[in-house]
Amino acid sequence: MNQFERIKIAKRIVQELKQGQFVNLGVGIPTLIPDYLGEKKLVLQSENGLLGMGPTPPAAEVNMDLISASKAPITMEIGASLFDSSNSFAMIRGGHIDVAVLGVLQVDQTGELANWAVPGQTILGVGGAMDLVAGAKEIIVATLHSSKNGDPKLVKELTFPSSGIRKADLVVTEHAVFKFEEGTMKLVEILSDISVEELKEITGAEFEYNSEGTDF
Amino acid sequence: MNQFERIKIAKRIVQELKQGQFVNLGVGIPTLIPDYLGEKKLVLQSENGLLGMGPTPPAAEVNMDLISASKAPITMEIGASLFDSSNSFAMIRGGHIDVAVLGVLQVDQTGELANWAVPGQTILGVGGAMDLVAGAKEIIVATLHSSKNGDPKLVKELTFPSSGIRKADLVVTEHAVFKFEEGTMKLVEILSDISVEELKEITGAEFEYNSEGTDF
Amino acid sequence: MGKLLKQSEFVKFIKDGDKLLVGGFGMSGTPLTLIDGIAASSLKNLTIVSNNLGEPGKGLGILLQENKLIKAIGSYFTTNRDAVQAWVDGELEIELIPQGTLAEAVRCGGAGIGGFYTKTAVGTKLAEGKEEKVIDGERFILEKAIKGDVSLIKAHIADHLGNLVYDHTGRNFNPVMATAGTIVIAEVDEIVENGVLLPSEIVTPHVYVDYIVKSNYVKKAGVFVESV
Amino acid sequence: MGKLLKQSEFVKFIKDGDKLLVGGFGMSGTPLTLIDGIAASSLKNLTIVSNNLGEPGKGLGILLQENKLIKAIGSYFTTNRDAVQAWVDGELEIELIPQGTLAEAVRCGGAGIGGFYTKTAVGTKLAEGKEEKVIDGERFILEKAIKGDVSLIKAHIADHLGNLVYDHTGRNFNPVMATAGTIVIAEVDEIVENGVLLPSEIVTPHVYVDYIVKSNYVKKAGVFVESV
Repeated sequence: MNQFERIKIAKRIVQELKQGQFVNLGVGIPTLIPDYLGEKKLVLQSENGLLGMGPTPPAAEVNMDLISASKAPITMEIGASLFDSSNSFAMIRGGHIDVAVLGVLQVDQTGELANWAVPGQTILGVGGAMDLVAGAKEIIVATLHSSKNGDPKLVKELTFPSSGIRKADLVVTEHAVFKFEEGTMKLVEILSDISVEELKEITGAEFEYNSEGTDF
Repeated sequence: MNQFERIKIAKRIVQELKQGQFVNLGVGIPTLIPDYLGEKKLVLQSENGLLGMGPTPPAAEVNMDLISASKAPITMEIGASLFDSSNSFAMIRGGHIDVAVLGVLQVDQTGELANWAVPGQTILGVGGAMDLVAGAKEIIVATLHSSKNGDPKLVKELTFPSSGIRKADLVVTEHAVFKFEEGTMKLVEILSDISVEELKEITGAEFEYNSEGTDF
Repeated sequence: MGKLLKQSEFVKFIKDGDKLLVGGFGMSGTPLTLIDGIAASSLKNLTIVSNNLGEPGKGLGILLQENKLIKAIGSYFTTNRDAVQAWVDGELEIELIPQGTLAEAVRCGGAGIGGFYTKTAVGTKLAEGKEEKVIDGERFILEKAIKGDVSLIKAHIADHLGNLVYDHTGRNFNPVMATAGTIVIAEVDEIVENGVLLPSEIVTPHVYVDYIVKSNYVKKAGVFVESV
Repeated sequence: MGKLLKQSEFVKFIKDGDKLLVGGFGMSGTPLTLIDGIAASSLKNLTIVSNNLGEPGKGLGILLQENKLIKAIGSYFTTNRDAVQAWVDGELEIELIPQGTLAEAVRCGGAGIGGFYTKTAVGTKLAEGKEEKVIDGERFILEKAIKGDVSLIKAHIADHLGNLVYDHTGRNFNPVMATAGTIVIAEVDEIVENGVLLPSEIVTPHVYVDYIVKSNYVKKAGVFVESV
């Protein structure tokens, strides 16, 4: 299984997050992040109307009207606040959330991402994906380097429907960290025992790197 | 003084209001209405953020952060609720207030009204006037029949700046009640010992009336 | 004056072909008792505006199973495979809107606003056919306000006037749905005397609420259980 | 991490020429301590977005007397004869907006919405130069969102995180102003421990609040009195 890689990605993203930041975590790998924060405290926003989301409660304390955007039972941290969906998305779209950590189907070499629809399949769900892409101050993409059938998820051009014109800032896979600057993808760090040449082979997107291969 | 006429107008408007209606009262004559409701209970909205406005408190209980849109100290009725200005005007503009009772500078014979600005003078205040005109389900105009210098306030055409394209439904003066229907002003009732001919003389607007002069 | 109705009574305020605005996120804050009432009625050809269509045979999914629906407007229908199938079979029209745009469009519907320019979905498939405008150098698309014939919402506590408060994230879409329906029916867990709810804690003022129906459901061990 | 500032400290977050969003309706919910702080500073050429400009020498009227302002955007300036005179003398630019449009424009500014179509003011002088659009047969005008450099708001109680609740109608424009400034400074009557304010009663979540300043004013016999 790839749970080891998924945790590795989550842990690496934790390094990017700063104490006290307001963060929205998408479904998939991003939901692993709270387990690896250590001493770091974030303020988690749940787009169904909560700022200050806490961990899963014991079974006896589950309230089906206190759930995450993934529809899982949650708790509230001290200082949490509740609001309706229009105010929640006003908060997201208005640029008040510091970081959105999102899973993707694809991200292209300019940072444009696709995370809601697969071409040729029924497209019946978008949820809050596009609002988060349009609104969060910083977008960090959490994704495995390749799809289940081995296709690169970091691509030259999106073949999946775009989630919006707003670009991601950073992408973290099990193999590497890349940042996007002015439409260019740059290798920041290699996370596995892979060479830059090998990384180029499994990455559809073109990326810049310095002589050591890292640390832009 | 014209306080007698003003009270007469307020009392007549009370007859138009129904038990339990959500009502916003403008400045001037409309603010007299609560004193003449008798057994009738209204739910008063104050556009600075309160539904369920109650009467003036005793001096010892005044809270300068519990005031009406006229900036006078008020109280809250049982069942009152508080909200911010954007939600207050969402309530007004969205058609949730049954009746707005408004003072005017002029109203024309189609029911279009002017209640915010005098031409040639500095125009530096509009407040919530235009929002109420645009949004209330029913608009009742409360006005003395003539201005201080004797000009008719019910006119053929507005010479003062309009408050919006939305027409009033009813106008009550010390002399008469008129309704507006499909752009026409119709005499509903005479309130003083004035003849229809005399009423026509002091009214700039043209109005229809039946053989008895009243009761359309 | 009383706003309290029995479950058997509220359906008469809905007509065939009506557009219903329904609160809820997943099963949370969903008016299950009102949905059951519609399922048991002869109503048909309804359009639903709601974030989801429940799950197969649960929540709004019941209305789909009972063939009450012709169209659904919302942000996420993928969790109900019945909805996906009905759409594939051409039996259900679907209009997909980003979740924040949906919430804002309904808020505008209740607030006398005709439409708004949002940056969400600019440059995507969901912006196709929508007017685009550049404001202060930024690209936006025009979204029209959404209104409905009847709003069906779920609150936690009502007073007899119809003032409402919600249970945690059960609030979600309910307060905005409450503003944009011509008739608004609220299912509630509990009804208290007037004056018990504080003016500062009321989320939905009673001006928005036409009728109240007591919920038949209670929460138990992480699910909603019918209590009668 | 602490958001609490002294009155002498907050002014450094404001620059000459800034656009300030200021809460309050008349004197109610007006950040009097913050206004005093600006009056005592060397700041100039400020633009104020606020419903009113206080009264002569009171509230925002102080900033006018101290020649701090070049422009005011709001709905009702007539209660401050100084503002009227400054406008007549060409010393103060004024932009008049209906009260509901002002509140909604600021809300949009904080909500990532570029503009909205409202029916308020259609066909009036205040619609001149504004785009008109017919939506579903009804006439609307386009109003652009309003944002500011710094928001100055007044709340009743804050916790140390910056969550806010308001005192009755002192709420007014404050919650929307809190969403639309790049930096948001809240003057408050009282500061309580985190967790004292209930999640369901918090009106302004702390994500919106950058700094907190304790108010120098108390309410006494129907007026606001400086307490120090």
